[in-house]
Amino acid sequence: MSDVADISMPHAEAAPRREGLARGWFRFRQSRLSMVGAALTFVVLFFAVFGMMLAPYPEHVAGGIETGLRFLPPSWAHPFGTNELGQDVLSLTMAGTTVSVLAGFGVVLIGTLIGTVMGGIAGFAGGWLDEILMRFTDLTLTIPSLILAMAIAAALGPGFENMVLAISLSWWPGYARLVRGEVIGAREEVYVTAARAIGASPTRVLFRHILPNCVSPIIVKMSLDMGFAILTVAGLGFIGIGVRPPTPEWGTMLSNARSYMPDIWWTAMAPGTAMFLTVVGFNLLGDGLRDILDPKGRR
Amino acid sequence: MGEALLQIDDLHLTMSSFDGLAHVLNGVSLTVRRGEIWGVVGESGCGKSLTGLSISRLVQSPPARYPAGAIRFEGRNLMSLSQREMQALRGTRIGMIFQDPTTNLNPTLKIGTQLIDVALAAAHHDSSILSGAKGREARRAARALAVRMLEQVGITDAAARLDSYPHEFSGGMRQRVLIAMALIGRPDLLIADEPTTALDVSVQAQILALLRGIVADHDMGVILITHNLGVVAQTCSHVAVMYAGNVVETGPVAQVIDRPAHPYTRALMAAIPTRETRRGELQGLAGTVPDLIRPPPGCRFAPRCNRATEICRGQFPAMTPTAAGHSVACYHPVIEREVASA
Amino acid sequence: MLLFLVRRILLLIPVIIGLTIIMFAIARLLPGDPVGLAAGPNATQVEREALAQEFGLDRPVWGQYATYVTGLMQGDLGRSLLTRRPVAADIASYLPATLELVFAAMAIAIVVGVPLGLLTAIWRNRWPDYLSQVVAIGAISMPRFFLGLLLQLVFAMWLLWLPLGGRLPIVVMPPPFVTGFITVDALIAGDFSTFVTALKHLAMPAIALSLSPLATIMRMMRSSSIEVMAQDYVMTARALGLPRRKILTRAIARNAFSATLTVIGLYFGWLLGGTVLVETVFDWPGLGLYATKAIVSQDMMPVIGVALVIGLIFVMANLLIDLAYGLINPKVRYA
Amino acid sequence: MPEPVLEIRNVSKTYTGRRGLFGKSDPVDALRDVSLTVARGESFGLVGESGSGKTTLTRSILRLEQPSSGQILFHGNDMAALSPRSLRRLRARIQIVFQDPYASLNPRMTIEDIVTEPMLIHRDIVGLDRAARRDRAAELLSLVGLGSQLLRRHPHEFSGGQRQRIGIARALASGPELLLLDEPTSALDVSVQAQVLNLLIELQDRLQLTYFFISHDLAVVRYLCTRVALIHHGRIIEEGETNRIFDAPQTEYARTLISAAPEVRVPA
Repeated sequence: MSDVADISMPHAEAAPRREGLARGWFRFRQSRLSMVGAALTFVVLFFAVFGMMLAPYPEHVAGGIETGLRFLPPSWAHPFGTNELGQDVLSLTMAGTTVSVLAGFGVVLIGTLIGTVMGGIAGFAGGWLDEILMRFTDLTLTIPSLILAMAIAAALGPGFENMVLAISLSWWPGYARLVRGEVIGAREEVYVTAARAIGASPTRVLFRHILPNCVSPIIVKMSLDMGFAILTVAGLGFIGIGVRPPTPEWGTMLSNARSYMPDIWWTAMAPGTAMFLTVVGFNLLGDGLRDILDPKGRR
Repeated sequence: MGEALLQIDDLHLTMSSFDGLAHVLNGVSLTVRRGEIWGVVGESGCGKSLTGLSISRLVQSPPARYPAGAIRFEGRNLMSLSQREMQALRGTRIGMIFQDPTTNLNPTLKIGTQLIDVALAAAHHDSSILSGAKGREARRAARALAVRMLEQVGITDAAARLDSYPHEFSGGMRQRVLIAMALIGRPDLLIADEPTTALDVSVQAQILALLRGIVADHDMGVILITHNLGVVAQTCSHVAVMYAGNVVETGPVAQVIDRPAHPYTRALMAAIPTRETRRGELQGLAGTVPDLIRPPPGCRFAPRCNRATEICRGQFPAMTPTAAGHSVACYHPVIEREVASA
Repeated sequence: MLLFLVRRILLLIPVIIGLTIIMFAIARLLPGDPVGLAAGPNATQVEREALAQEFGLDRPVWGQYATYVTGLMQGDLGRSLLTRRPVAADIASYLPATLELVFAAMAIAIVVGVPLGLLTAIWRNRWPDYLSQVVAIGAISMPRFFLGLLLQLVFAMWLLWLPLGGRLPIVVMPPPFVTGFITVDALIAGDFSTFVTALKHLAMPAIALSLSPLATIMRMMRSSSIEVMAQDYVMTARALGLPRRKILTRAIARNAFSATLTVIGLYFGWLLGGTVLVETVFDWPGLGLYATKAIVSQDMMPVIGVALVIGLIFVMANLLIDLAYGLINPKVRYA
Repeated sequence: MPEPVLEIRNVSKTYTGRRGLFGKSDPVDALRDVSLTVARGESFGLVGESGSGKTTLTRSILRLEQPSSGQILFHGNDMAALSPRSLRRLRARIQIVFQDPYASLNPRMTIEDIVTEPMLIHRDIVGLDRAARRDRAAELLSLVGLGSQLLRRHPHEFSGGQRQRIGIARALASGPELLLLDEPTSALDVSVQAQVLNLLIELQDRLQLTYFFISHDLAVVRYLCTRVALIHHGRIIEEGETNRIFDAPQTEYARTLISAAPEVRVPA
């Protein structure tokens, strides 16, 4: 079947394949879904930065209450109606983007950092250190992550930072396992043996030869995880552990809306849909990135 | 000489890719008769494997397309058959063996199951394979046939080995199982794509001897695809040399290897070190294989050929006979006397 | 095989110890005032101290841990500050509800997801495939609690087809306890109307919970089927004239499913812990709801107990998956 | 006989059975009492089929693995007895070219990075600053028949044959005297193989290199090597002058191996 492999590069000796950014971008653009994901992500990031400023009722975002305007159904003035405090749901939802996106970024970044350090050391060192670190990782994985995050968040007390920290502490094992697997895979690569044969120091081997070749799957996992991190943040808010009012947050908004169902159903629609679209955006983007950066990990 | 078993006529194949349309096969012609073992040789990317897969119509299309050409099997044009009709030919009339014996067997199924599946599928189209047995009877007959086939390819204790999984066999043994699988439906044409490339030399010799014996016993036609001229010399009766999607020289092995007429064939042979080659005197072939998306006009070998002239860069040379059964696609073939003095 | 099982079961011991240490560390080393919350805002200093003493919270952490582990060996998971009941008894009454929900969701996910994944792999790059890919991404991205709310709104509040929440209406007597799964127990008792009622209660939470694993299993099955279709042995099977259906069942379904199995195992554990939100939305009296109430009041013994039980079930589930994997894949052997 | 560069004395390597979760695997004897001597300036060929222990021996010479028993001497010094510092210095003098030209170059590095890395690691020996290293890399590239304008490129832009030349340039960068050639041409097409073999011969003549050439291809070994050893199941079966082994093999294994190898008679 040797020539089948050659189909992709029928001119193996002549003009070796150009696998550059241009080609990746071309493939990314080919996939309409990836483009939708990129567009959605862009919109979400836009609202994360400017949502508070663009909100039609900034005073509501700041915590202002207008009891006279309680539970107004959707109208031109309030496209998604008003809530039990008379606040404009659209404004709160727009402003809520910031907390969700920041928390999502925070969780994924901290999780990646801890996970990469743990997995990198475990995979590179091997032996008993690997054994200890991975046992600990597996142990953390057996604890249901949402309950772990809830317990930590509850113990640390309310607040944005505590919530992000709590979720991150239940988030890193996935990265540790991914990075360890990648490092072990890369460690067996011939070019790593070549570097060792030259006499490269272990640090050089790790930072120059192994880690740079593990970056793609990590980036892909980060973009896929963003959506789930945002969902977890909202989940904590929904249960009532998380950011305290008046800071607008989608999960808390949904939780409040639930108390007035089914008659006042519209207060749930904007935050729920925003959450859904945000996660869809990050997932589509992640899928697209995976297809171009890490075709092996396609599952 | 009997009727042609397989006749490939001017087969063209293109592949679309990111970089453009690659002209992978550029008018391949080949005729195989019963009892002949054709070696198809060439370097990677020359289109030899795609030629083999095209005969079984196993090239995925798209991206592949066949703009022109015919493949006639006992007179029927395979290019016009439906997938269903084609499937009826596979295994029963045309058998195939691939390069890597470790990946070509299903790791989760017993050897016996895999052999029996193929036998039953073949019996579906040609009931004589299991002497017309039906239902449970057919399964039993297929099992017995599987044992006989394994014995024929030299696996001892065949009945017991039917219940083994592929990973319990060595590479050479697995290739024997695959040969048994390819032959269990009694095909008339066997296409073997680099069947020994993944094996050690000593095992390679055994497998090639096995193939030769089987062809003699069954009066089949064989296409042996390889990059190794030594394997061709050892095994084949005829050879077709391919370069960049073209057959450039065909003929009986003795003829072609003793008196290679195409400059590429000669270069290929000169690149292999032999007993007589002195240190530092091996002749490499300068230049690179052409880009099949933008192939050079005329003869595709011309840019690397030291005999090329203006005419070579104009139009592709047609196959011209030089001796009995020996043809070459070259405007300036090397004639016998020159070879002798080279 | 037996040796393998024994070794794997022995490995549970360090898992239990590790789990309790981690949970204990969170419960006792992080700031928080569980006693204050349990005693109420009006409690005096003396009352608080009495409560702390009753629950051993005045002692050093390692001493509390030692007591806990000693109790654990006798099946005692401690007492809840809030309900003042033994945690083990609480968990025993809530666990079946959660398991029933998870099993139902998993069953939906596997029964629908696996064949759908295989079909979309066969239809690759045609419109049914594209459509189901888009739907799958949507299903994975849908917040379970929002979906739950939407389902409630449509089916329970507008259409009035299904009940809003809970396992059974208060007026219906639950069937005699056998498995703890009300649907199963009702069937055992031969009480068909209770079975239907229970099933109606189960439907929405199970669907809300199943959507994301369903989509994941489908995507996994699809991609591993596609991967297997590109294997050399599938090419050989085609080249030797095996009918398409046979190739699918023999080569693809079998090899692709073994990859999907691992995902199913992981998801099972994930679902056990992930029921929290769905249980909250549907007032499903399960472990998640129990844990949530405990967490909000920083009542840590139930939380440790729940984490321990779920962790152990997760490990056991993965052990079963490994065994199943070995049955499908002859190369994995047990010494 | 000229002074020996590399002496392998009674080296054995046993991989102990690994006790994993899924049970225990049997111990494997990868090398059994292997003794070989490679003299300065010669091309020594080691021939074996897959699983014969070729790779383990190479890795042991490079000290990527420790032999279970026996000694490997480089210029008379036992490599196991060297301090980490001296071992690192020694690595500059023994270099390797790998079989797979696609896997042996780090895809994230430029050709310049790849070729200058050995000089950077051994800058205390090589003694070149950044600019000088780049000049030397360009020099090495032209030495192996590639243009120095390719320094900024990445490995994926090159064909198999070109990559193998880059691999050779990297191996030469630290100024080694002994090159381990681990099947350097078996992943290449014959016409490219011929180019690389000729390059190796040219380099040996110019730089007075010693070659330890590992291959399963008898024809290639006979072309390149002056002395040959046959290895089978971790044991040296036969050793001697190339012509002697090919013309009058002493052992049954050598005879089967030589007779099994297909050969093309070049038209005389």
